[in-house]
Amino acid sequence: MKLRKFTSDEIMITCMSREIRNGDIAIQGLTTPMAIISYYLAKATHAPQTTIMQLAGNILTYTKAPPQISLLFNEFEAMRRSVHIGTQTEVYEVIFKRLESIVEFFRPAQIDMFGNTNNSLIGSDISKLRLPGGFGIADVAALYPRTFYYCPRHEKRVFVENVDHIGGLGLRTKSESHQRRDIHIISELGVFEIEHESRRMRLSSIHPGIKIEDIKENTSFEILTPEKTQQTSPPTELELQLIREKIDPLNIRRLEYLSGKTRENALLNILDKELSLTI
Amino acid sequence: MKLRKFTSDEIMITCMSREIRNGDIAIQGLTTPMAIISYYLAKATHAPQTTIMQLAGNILTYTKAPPQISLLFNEFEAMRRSVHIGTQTEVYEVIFKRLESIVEFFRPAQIDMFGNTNNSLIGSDISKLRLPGGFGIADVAALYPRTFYYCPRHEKRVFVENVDHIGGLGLRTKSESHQRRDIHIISELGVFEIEHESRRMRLSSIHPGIKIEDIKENTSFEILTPEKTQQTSPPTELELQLIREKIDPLNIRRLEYLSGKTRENALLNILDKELSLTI
Amino acid sequence: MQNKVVKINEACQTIQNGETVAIGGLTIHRKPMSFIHELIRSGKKELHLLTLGGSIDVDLLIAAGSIDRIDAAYVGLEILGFAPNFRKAVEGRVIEFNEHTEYSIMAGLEANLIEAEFIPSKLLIGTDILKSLNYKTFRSPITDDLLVAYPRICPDVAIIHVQRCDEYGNCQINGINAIDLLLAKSSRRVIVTTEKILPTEDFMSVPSSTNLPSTFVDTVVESPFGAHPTSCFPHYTYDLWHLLHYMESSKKGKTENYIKQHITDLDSFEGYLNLVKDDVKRVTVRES
Amino acid sequence: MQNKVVKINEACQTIQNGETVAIGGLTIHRKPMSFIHELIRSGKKELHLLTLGGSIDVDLLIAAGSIDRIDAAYVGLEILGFAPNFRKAVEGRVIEFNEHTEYSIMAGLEANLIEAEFIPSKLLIGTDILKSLNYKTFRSPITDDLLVAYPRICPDVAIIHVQRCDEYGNCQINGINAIDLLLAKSSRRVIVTTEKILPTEDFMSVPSSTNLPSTFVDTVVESPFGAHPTSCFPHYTYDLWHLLHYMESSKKGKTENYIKQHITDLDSFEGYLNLVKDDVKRVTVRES
Repeated sequence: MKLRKFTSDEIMITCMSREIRNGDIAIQGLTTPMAIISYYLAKATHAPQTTIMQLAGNILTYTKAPPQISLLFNEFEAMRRSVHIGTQTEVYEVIFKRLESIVEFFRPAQIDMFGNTNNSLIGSDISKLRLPGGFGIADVAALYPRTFYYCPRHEKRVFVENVDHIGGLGLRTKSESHQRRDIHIISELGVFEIEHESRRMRLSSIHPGIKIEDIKENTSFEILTPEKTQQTSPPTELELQLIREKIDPLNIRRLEYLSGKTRENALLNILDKELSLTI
Repeated sequence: MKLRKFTSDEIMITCMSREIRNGDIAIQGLTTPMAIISYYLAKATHAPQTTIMQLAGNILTYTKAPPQISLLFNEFEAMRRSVHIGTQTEVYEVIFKRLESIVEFFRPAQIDMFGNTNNSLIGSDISKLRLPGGFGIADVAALYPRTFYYCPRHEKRVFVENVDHIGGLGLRTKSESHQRRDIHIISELGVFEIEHESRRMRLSSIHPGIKIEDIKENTSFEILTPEKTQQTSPPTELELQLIREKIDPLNIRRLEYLSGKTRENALLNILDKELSLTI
Repeated sequence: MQNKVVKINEACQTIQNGETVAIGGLTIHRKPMSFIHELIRSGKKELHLLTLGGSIDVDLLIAAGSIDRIDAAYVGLEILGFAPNFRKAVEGRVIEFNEHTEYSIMAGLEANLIEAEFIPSKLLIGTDILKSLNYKTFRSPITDDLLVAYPRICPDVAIIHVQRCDEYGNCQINGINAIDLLLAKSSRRVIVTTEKILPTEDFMSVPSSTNLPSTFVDTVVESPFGAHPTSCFPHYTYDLWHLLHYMESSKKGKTENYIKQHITDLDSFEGYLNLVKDDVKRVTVRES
Repeated sequence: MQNKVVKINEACQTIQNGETVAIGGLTIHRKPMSFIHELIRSGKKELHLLTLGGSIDVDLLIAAGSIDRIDAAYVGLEILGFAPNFRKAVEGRVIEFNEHTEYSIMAGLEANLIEAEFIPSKLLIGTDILKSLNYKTFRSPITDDLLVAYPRICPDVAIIHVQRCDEYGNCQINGINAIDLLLAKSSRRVIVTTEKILPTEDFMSVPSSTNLPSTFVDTVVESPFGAHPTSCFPHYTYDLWHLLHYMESSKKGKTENYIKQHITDLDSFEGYLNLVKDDVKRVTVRES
């Protein structure tokens, strides 16, 4: 495996960014640094007319140069660039009215071969692990013509054959209304979609340096693969520079990959840096 | 008939004002100068804690001394004292939540013996006279525990046996939910209510200087009268002074009594006075 | 965010004959009069009009023959009295008028906002207004009570006049709001006419004043004094003199003359403003 | 308008055991923490909690044994991870948790606002979340489509922390609003805790900033830093250090100690602020 010049989070963010079309309305949910980085990246490159709604979509922001993201002053930074302060009901009003233009990246705890997702409960009926909950994923996943999930950890326990509890609806049913929806999944290994005919997950492109075997080993079900596997275009120099130097120099995005004590230390590290700089 | 020291509009406004309880929320609809004068009067006398929502209820105002009302700068005056700018939907949200506290004076084009009102159509099926419409009267008349109508012109064509088109619901039906409602009518001749048992209009008090015959002659149906007729307490010196000198020195309230050319002239007269004073 | 600024005639061209047009403002407050003039000037036909409370806006469109149907809770000139052409056309059955209440309009529009198929409510049961609207009643699946199914109302386009906005359509509506936010959210397209277009940066000091965000707006047209002879707080109040003059000439059956002189004989709303410049001056509030 | 200012313990006394209490804010933003402390200090029991997104607010009330049931779309500490006591109590079936989505909460609350008996919608059909909520489905009287009847949600009391308000309860909520206006409008009673009480005159220069008017508010409590360790823009940001410390001790089963030390052993929230004054100082933004 040759040396990669970019990290997994960087190519994921690049892929996410490229899904955004100029003029889209991008909504930031709870705790999704990679999503907001991808919005800023898109706005600074191919999609300058992107509208960004931050902090669970409540705050409509305006910015020319891509801003730096923050962990500690998330809300303060959004408010500094706010053009309008909405409410959670208004976020839904925008969504219902502008379904065709909305981009929103969700992070599922489980996703299955049909594109169903779960952020509620893990495990069998007897002993279930309680997750924080999906917030709004289940509401809108079935409404959007384009639904996006991102999975920094491509693992068997994330890519499951059948989710334990259905939140976001995949294409399991044959109903026509679901057929028209596109479901895209961006993971640390590749980009996937739910094929309309088979309603099964299919590889769209594999990230540079990743092998089909890596995907197979880390997925609980068979992912359909095209005859000729396409490779994900790597981040450009400009994209990498924007991510690393302008948008996320504190490397907040890495938190999406970490857990336990490592994560806590990384978090405290970022917090201390931010504190020394800002207050 | 002895000389009255007050005019019909003044005793009506006084009666309206006295229906307001301290702490009530008073809503001003479209084109109802007498209603807003009565709110200011109540706030300046027995009900200082009255909350006033002006201009179709959109603008929540705050004031200590009673302000002077305007014809030309209605919205400007309300905005000068605004604490909050709402929307029409929010006005309904307040109403639905605070039904027990709401006071709103409606002016019906027709009211019948059961308290039904009409601001839509006058006349038989073949040739109907189209009125501007009731706006929100029909929505809330049946919801309020206390519904108020005011009729500056107590005439047979206003006090009709049956309204030609039902907007605001009276107590015509026997349904219990309607029985619990109080409907009060204040006219230039007296104060009336719809009796709960008979569901018929009954005289509550007659204005000083008015005879029962005046009411009979100007009403198309029989109004129930108590054995001993009560007289309306006349406006106090303070009330008269507040109305005449503080709240409505331009006599905008008289417009509610006038029609045709007389009305147009009175209107232009007030407008010219306001223009010379304010812009 | 995209620059959405176009000229008024370009914005007007997007409206097709027969479409349902929602008009913002309330009675004689903040009506998009320059756009009403443009609709008449461009000869639009068979429009369905929806407005909470109409006045000269509705009355002119009726007189010009632009409207087939009106849905409104009130059409009149407030303290000034009846809307003359509205009254004549409805009494003469020249146009269809669906008399609504505030609730029946708001419920129908709000259904869009919460992705409700309709709004089930007890309001208005027993009134003749509800009978005329001919809405379905049904039994509640929860309580078995009789309910009205207020159907969704979904205008093709909303026209709203605002005090200020930026080129993206972030708007600050001031004074009486009526149901303009609701109209913007529930209509398929939204055209905003504005007294002034300002830089976005000006909106960032008081973001709480941006009550209609760009996310709901499709088109922006700059149109100073665009609400005359209705009001636009804090710039000018309603021109009751002009409105009285309009009503007088209409009562004499001379609305045609008014329309010719003030609208169709002129190239643009600027021409109208020039024609009535003394009227405009009278109601303009100096620095506000 | 009436003066609605009382002390926090007086406000808390109005809440009865068993009532449904709606909590404003969102996750670690603007939670009414001083009131949460007071609920625990005064030993409230069997409360039903409703919140769009909960974090330490919910977690503490569970650990203190104040709650029987929670309705929420999310309970967690955002970037910090799981809410430890929530997770344990739900997994151990000590409390009932109704998992909602944003929509199911908002639809239930909005039904009150438009006097709808319920909200009929297709959303969530096919999901296990809807199955667990056990809401009725029925056929649309208009289209015959299958719809869910989202029932009204009507909390007994809402607790909302705001940046500033006057003595009448005219509030200016700043930063992320979440569903606080909706909670205030749909709850029977509304208690507002506020960083500052200001004269009404201060609200009249920018009336558009008053987003929660006094007409929806019943009780006002002054409570500076009342949201700590959650954020209150622009005064202080969330105290992630304090929250991490709380989570650590909770994971070790020591929430009881935390509650004793920070709440029940103290007379008031002022005592807590004094105890954690270095924490508070760290997240306080100098003049903003």
